[in-house]
Amino acid sequence: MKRFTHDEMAARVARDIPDGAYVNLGIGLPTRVANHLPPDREIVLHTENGLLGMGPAPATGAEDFDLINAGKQPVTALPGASYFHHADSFAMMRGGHLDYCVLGAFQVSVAGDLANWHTGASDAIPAVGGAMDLAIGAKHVYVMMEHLTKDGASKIVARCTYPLTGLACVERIYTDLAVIDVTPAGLVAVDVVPGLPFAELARLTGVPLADGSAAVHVA
Amino acid sequence: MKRFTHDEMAARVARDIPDGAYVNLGIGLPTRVANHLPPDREIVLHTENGLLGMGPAPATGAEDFDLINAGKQPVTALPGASYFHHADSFAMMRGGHLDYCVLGAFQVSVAGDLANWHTGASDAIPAVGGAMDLAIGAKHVYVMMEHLTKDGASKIVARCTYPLTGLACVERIYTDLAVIDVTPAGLVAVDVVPGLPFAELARLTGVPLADGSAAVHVA
Amino acid sequence: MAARRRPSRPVIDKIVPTAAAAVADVHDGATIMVGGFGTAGIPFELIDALIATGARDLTVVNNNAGNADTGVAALLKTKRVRRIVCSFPRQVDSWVFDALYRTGEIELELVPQGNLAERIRAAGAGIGAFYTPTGYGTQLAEGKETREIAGRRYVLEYPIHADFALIKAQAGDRWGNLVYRKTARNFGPIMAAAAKCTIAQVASVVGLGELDPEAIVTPGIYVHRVVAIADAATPAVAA
Amino acid sequence: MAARRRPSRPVIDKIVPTAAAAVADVHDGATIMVGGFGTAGIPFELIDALIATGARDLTVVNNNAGNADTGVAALLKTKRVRRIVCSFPRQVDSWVFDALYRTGEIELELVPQGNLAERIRAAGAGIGAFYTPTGYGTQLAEGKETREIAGRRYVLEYPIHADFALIKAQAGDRWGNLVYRKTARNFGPIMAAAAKCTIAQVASVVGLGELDPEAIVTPGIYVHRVVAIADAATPAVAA
Repeated sequence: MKRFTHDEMAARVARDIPDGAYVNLGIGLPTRVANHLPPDREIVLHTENGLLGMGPAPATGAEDFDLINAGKQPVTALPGASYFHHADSFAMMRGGHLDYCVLGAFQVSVAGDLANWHTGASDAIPAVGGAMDLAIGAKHVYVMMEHLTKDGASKIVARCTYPLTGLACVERIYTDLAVIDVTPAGLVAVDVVPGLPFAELARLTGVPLADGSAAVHVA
Repeated sequence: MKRFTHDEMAARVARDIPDGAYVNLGIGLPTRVANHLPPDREIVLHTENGLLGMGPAPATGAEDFDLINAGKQPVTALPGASYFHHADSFAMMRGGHLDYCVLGAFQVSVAGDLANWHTGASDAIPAVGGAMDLAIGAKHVYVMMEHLTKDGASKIVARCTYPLTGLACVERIYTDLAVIDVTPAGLVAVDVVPGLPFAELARLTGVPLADGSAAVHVA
Repeated sequence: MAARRRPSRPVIDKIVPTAAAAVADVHDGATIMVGGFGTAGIPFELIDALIATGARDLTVVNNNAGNADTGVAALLKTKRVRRIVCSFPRQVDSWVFDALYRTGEIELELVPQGNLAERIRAAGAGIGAFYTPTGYGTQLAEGKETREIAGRRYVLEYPIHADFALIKAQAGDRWGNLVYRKTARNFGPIMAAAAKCTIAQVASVVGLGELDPEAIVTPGIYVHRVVAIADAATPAVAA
Repeated sequence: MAARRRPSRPVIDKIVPTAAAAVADVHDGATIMVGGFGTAGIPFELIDALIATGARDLTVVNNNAGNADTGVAALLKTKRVRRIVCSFPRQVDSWVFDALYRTGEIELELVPQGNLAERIRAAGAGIGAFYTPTGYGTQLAEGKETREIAGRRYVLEYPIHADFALIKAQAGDRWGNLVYRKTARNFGPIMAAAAKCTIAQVASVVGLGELDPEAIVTPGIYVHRVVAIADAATPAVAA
């Protein structure tokens, strides 16, 4: 079965974010979206640890570990960037000022509930970071994740079995198989990886899923 | 009857504020305390409108109306001063970081309740400003006021009849007749204007008042 | 090569040409925060432009209620302000407000200054409500929910949101980043974050990257329109 | 004449000579906030001095729970930390914490990062408690009071106070004014305001008046001791 690569997923997310947007990219897969934001567009990246206007990674040897992103990787600051402390940074998130955030996930429910901070395993060390703040803070919350677990189970579920990050917060899910909108009427697949019949996607997903890809392709 | 002048009252307050203290001086009479802080002492003045390290009034002609105090009078900024916005300024007050504030008052009760923002007159336009924040915020709240109203009534009362600014917040009262501490055991006059017998002060004050001036004079 | 990577046109450009253009869409019934304390930080030119729009039935949030016949006072004088939320309306030259208040032509919500600042800050920070010790036991807390926490008594206060914030800053860039001047900073930064649309008049527009990122007070995310108003000196104010 | 008005000696001087002197009075059972996010802003030298005091039964508040074997991890390794309050203890090199946690030798209070920041800010700002939307409906809000306000659901959270804050800044003066460096600012300013005694290590001590009053991030009122630690470069950190 063909799948969208991580870079294809990231490129698609990047294409869906409008010019001028203020965006936070979560740790892991979402970080890759930054590589696909074309230089002729101005999209302002926020990092929870106190920087708006984050630029790309520095050249090797030019790293400054006082200038890092949420994943503790060295970054740069663009002209127009500003620094602020943690309460101000999370006020920016919680106050609904960011247009988009893109998060990784373990599970997303049909209601848009998000589980991405804890597997619930009894021996796991829990760590939440800023995930819960982003989940409830940004105007649009997008998720990027594999469609299926390694065991082939759908990560899109009727009800999350992993501990929740936020309730009814996810608006759109980008997976290696499809792009799926969470709507009041239920999940709608707006794009499917070429070669995968919608019926097969629906079977793999295992929860009610409407086919919205035709409408999108026409538009 | 001899009375302490406003300048004598202000000088006494200034003498009672220790070196290195962070201090807010309220509008009106308390502002005069600044004139009595000797230049060989460092006391850091806060003004609610976003300045720590306020200096004296500028020379005539050098006024900058972007650099004013809470009373909207032009001031200066000392080396070491810093500016901040209103939420930060009042966080500094409410958070208990100021050592002293000195406020004017209409009435102070034996319990240390303060009334200084509104006469309660039906035709008066109410205005509170930062008085309530200062009353509850500073570690030590001092009041400077005339002892008696123009009609000869005591402004130190069993219970405030004017609308309250804060409950049980005043620690010490400087008047033109005496310096009075508000203690859990009641009011104690720690200083009386020369020539005024304590009994006469107590009569004019009209609420229970202990004579603590001897102890202070010994100390 | 660096030149080739530069955008052919800046896609984020919040600079608008005139104060009139900046406030053109203020609607009747809007809640408008106005920065400033006394005259410091009052966006006089934006207020004049707002008056010219004719918008009415407004709610104004400002620390004071206008001085003399300019600024907020000039706006009140039009009788298009239904309600004002402030901490200190009574000043020696607040005759415009005084007259409207005495004749019942304006509603007043009087808020202790620190609660006013914190309620504005809460709106921008997504806080639903907070317990403040300020005002407990006073007339200004009457009817409000209270609670004792760790032996201290508090009043529950709610955020103040606005449709528009009109503020004044010293310099701004096309991303909307702002720095202020001395005590004219006052309410600007918190109002910027509390309004759906924040309009800043600045003494000068500077190039992107010219403001020190360590010293930017209001990050551009909070500012929607920036208009350059040179020579906007702050007038003296009666106490 | 100006010279005659200058104080004969500076009466406010918060500069202390060594990290050891700065932390000498940390007592057993103290709650200690430690600035930093990853390694940026971690006051390594102050932590080393704290370890040398032998103080035990500590509660530590930090965003993480230590990296590798230095900083907060080195402190945890002494087993003198009873409890840690943080948002993100699990990192690839957090083996010291991991081992203590798995053997039950340390208590963990896990707090969403924004609630952690806001609770610290509330302590410094005198707020008794606040309603936050973050964490509502999740395991981290279990047992906490909730409320619906204007159609949105919130959790009630309380301030986090500390006895000491150990933070790192770029420059400071004898009044305790501080500026920070890039994203090493993070928790420094809010922790400074939340602790009874705030100790800042700075890369350089500058003369009073050398810091731009418009750009000072932490006013000196929040800082009690300043110690110069030159050459305190921030090490790389594993993600």
